Amino acid sequence: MSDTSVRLGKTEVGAVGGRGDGTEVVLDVRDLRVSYVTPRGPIRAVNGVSFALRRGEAFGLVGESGSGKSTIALSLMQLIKPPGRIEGGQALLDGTDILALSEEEMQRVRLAEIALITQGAMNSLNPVMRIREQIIDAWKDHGEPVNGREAEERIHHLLRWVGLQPEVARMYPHELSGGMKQRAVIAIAISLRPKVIIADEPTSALDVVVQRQIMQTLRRIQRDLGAAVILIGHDMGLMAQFVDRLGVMYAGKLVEVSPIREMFRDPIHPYSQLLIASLPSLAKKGQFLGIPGLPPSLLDPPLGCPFHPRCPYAMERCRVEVPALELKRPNRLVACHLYEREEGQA
Amino acid sequence: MPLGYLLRRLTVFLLIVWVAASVNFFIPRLSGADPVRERLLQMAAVGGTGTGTVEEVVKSYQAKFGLDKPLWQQYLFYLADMVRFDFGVSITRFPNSVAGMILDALPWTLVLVTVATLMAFAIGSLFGALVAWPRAPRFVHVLAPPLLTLSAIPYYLLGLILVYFLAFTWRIFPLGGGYKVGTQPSWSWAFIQDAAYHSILPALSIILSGVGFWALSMRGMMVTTQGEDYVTFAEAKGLRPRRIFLRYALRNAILPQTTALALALGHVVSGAVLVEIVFGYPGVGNLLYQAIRTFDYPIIYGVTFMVIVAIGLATLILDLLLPVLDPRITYHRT
Amino acid sequence: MTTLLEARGVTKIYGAGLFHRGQTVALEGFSLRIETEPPTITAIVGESGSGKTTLARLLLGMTIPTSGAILYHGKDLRKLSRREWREFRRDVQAIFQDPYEVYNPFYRVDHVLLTPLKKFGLVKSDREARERIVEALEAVGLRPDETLGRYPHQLSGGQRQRVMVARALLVRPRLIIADEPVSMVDASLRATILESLRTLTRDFGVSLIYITHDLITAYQISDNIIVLYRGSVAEAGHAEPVVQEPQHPYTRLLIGSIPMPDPDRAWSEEQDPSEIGRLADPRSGCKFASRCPYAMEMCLERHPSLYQTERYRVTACYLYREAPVLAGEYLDEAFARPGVAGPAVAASGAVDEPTSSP
Amino acid sequence: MTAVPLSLEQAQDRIGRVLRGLRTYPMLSAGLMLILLVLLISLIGPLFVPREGVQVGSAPPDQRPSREYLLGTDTVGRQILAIIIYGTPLTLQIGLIAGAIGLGVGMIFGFVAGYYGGALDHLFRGAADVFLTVPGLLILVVIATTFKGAVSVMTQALVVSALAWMYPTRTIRSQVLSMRERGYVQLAKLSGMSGPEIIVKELMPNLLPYLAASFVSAVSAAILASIGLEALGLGPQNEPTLGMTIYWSLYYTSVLRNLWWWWSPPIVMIVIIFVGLFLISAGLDQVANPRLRRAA
Repeated sequence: MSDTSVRLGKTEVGAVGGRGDGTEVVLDVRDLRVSYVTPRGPIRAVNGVSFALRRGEAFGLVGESGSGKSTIALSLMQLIKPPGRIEGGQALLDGTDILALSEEEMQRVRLAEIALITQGAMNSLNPVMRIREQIIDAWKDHGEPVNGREAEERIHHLLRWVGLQPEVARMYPHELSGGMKQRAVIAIAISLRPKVIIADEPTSALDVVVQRQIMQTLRRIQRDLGAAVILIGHDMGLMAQFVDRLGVMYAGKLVEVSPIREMFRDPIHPYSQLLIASLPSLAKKGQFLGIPGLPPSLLDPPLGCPFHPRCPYAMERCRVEVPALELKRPNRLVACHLYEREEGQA
Repeated sequence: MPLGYLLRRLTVFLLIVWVAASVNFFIPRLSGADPVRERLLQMAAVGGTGTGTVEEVVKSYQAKFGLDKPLWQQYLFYLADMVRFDFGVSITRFPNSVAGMILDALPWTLVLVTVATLMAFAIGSLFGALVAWPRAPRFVHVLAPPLLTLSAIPYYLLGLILVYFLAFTWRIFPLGGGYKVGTQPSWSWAFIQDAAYHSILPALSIILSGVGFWALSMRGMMVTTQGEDYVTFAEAKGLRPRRIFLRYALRNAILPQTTALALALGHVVSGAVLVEIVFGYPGVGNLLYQAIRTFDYPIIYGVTFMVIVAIGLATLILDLLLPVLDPRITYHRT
Repeated sequence: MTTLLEARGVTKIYGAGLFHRGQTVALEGFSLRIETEPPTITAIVGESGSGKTTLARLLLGMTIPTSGAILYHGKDLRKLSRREWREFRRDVQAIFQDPYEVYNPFYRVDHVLLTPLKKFGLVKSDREARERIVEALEAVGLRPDETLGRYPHQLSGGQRQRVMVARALLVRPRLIIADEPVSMVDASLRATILESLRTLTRDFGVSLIYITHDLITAYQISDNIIVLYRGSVAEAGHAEPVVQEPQHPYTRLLIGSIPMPDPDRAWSEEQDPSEIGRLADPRSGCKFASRCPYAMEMCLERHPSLYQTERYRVTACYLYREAPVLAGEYLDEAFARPGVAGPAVAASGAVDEPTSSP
Repeated sequence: MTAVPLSLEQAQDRIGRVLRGLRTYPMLSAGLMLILLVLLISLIGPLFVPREGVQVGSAPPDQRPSREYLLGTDTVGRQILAIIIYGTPLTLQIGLIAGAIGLGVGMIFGFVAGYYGGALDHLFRGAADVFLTVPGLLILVVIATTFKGAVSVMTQALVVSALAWMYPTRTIRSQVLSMRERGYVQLAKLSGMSGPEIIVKELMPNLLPYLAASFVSAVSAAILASIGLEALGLGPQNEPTLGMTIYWSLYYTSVLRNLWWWWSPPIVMIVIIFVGLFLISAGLDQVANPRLRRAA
């Protein structure tokens, strides 16, 4: 059943597993649209994004600043604030559309079913509360027991799980190092064993050494839990190390979704190609290759394919027609007119 | 509590006391002549109180300040007197001691100002926090403009309006005074009740015009706090809105407000002094007013000194309480 | 060949005043010379708290060393006359991390370009200034008509940072200190900025000190690399050996932690035991000892000297105590000079097309 | 000839921009409107109401408002309308002078303390903090009672200005402190600019809305202080300022005698002035700090 694809308008969504083992879909995002109202008109930050997440899978969303990746994280939590607004789309978490839930229903779903590790996690902890209280707070509003030995043991177990000493429970955030704070945040996020964890640039403020440790901890926990993770970021290296499948975003749209190895070995979309070619590495020393031109303004996006002004292969058709995200090769979704649609592959 | 922090705060307090005392010493001397002496000579010339008394007063002040000594010696004597709360005797109500008169008046002012300020602070901060909270009930937004407008009216003018309507026209509250005319201050229940009844209007004028001020600065703090990552993460944790509001947003936004409270006390007291005059309230404000009308300088200087010391003390207490509210304050850093 | 700028045994300690207790040693015993000829690119690599930004501020004369001295043409910065100070200001320029904050939002972009020209008396007329500016913008691949007269928020981060490179070019300094110049710029635009920095060195003879946390770009751009750890030099020398065969355990850990953009080159699973519940470092001795898998008794006692393990490399680690101690005081004695040392730094030609009209 | 229509167009453009600005900041424009109203009354009023009305005995005492005495008269036979028309500008004048002195001193102290730091910072900030803590009114009372005698509007302004500098010092200092480490200040140093040059050319332009807001707050605080002093009887005895009017009405117990036309007009005027100044300063805050705009 690896290629059960769903057709939704112009967009084709495939439950295309990176591992191809046919595990079930836990989160199915369909045609998500989010915009921000500004005095100069609406900014379509997320413009028809669809992807499916398998149980236990690590899925990456990569893009430059302003490509809409953080907006996706917030909308899946229903935490978009005015002037932002979810214009449309569905997010089926085990079959339930969480975008359609009422505020009270969604409040119970957060953390218990879907957890968010926010961007800038260095400041995600309340400075005037001990770590223990911050863990317990979350439990209280989800009807979990918070008193007695059992709760204490649970807290200790949780902290040890993320690699922290139990003593940390009694400490305030300012007494912890950056890496320890980040571990505490992870501990809270996983405390109710969610099915989906969204990690939005979880290591952006940390040094590389600590970053590696945090990401390895996150991966270990993900495997223990069997949860799916959406990793959002701009660092292709981090994606290469962490995710099974990668979605490349450009100007509020997904332009390519591929298993991670294929993405790096043979990127299909011209933007993915240029992005990967521009990465400096320790293997080769030489010239710096950039992507010419500038990202488009989301207030006044170009007609047709949003990448066409910077695309070396742009054709007439690219200027007028928006390419749909379609299956172009086995397991690979690409939004580009250069490639023929893959029909009836097994 | 670490000694260093305590010492630093105490130094600041002593500095405030020193400034208060020095203002009283130096400003009169800037005018070239000693106003106390002038006033005494003036009174002697008029001879209203009886020459004998005036001479006694003059003598007592000469002995006290050593007016023939060099300035720095006078200053030191003066500082020593101030520290012992020895402000001399009243000129117009000789031989009443200034310290005694202030001591009679001070409790009235202290209770009124403390209670009214804390209420204004609490109500105003909560209200301001709600104004900035997107889920706040509708009435908050309806009430906001009039309350903010009230904050632009000085306390005592608001008091004047309250007196006119609530006391003069509708006769709900007494017109003024701290207690019923004819009764003697005592600790009886009936007297306390009466005093409380008399204090409602003055307190109300302080609260009504104070609420807007606190609401405004709290709103600013809340707007900032709501943008913090920990509030977003609290929402992502699936907390109930009420918990996020109280424990995450409000709890953090109130910390800078406490510092502001310490700074605002001076203004509150200035306003309260004038409120007392409008209401004929038997506190230090009224004492000061009477002293100004009769140019009774020892009282003016004594009141100024005492009030500044009281405020310095209140600020000190607030500063010492702050670490309890904010665990991040470590005393090693400045 | 004379020495342009020199750090001589520089130590910077923060919080060493009255009322302060927690002192931080930001930089310790750092010595380096930058010569006028030939132009070189030196990378200073370190994580947060390594002292790299302190070093930048020291070299720019924006903060005073606690001990040691920064010398300009052999003269202590603190003793420069007014005229010499102006020359120093002109000769040593900087490019900062945040390409937005360096612009005063009140002024158009032109302001940052005109001010140094006027202040340093580099032009005689407005027309000459304009010509120079146009020339400089074109040199970094910007179109003057799309840049001048705009407010900073109307340009992209990449454009803003390139205007900064153009500004540095206008002043014609001898040395540019670039503190994380690309860390706040989108990945697709980083390459162009690094390329234009390299152009400055190659075509205009400006030396560059590239300060960064990113070993990959440091390797790409520089002749020599200095790896800092908590204010001390861990390893330094020619970029090739330092990055390809790191010696100091910290450099190894650092390189092993870089997320390589290659799914087939996975992170090592080795754990850094220090991160969890680590408390304090030894008071004396090697600062890395508490995290080092090879720590020995001697590491806790005295801080290791810089051992010259190869012609073009020094390592501050007792594992290499067999090697001779670096003869002089200055790190650059172990530096490879472009064109002199073995594998010359590839001076690639191609600059990609930087701008295009939307 | 082409110059004329061009400049007209430019003028229209400028007016248009101002109007748009006013619509974006309703608080600011409402405040400006109120203050404009007060100014109009003080400017146009004298054309219709002769100054004699403020003199004692120019009219029969304690008259209710009538056709002849539009706002009535007080116990010593002064006309309230004339008092308001001639007294309001005096009060404004005191506020403007004291506010300007306060802001001027505050700017010098604040910029120097914030930009140069060190001992100067400790001195200025310490002084500002200590004087902010003490109740200013009492110190002003000490000053005013010491220099009693014929107080003029100018002396009154100078007395009040003695304590008008602390708040501007404090706020400007903290603003400068946060700007001092900004990239563009560093860059200005690298571009060969000197300290004073950086303060004037790089820091001040960005603080203009803040400075304007500080000025308005300083004026407002000075008016508040001067009215407070005057209500205690420590003001220009022979001038009909708003505060002195309040003092006389209290002195002659106008509330208890139900002479409402005496005490209410100065209060209304004072409230309009304070609300106006408050709105302007809050509006300027919004200009300076866009984050507050959304929550308004």
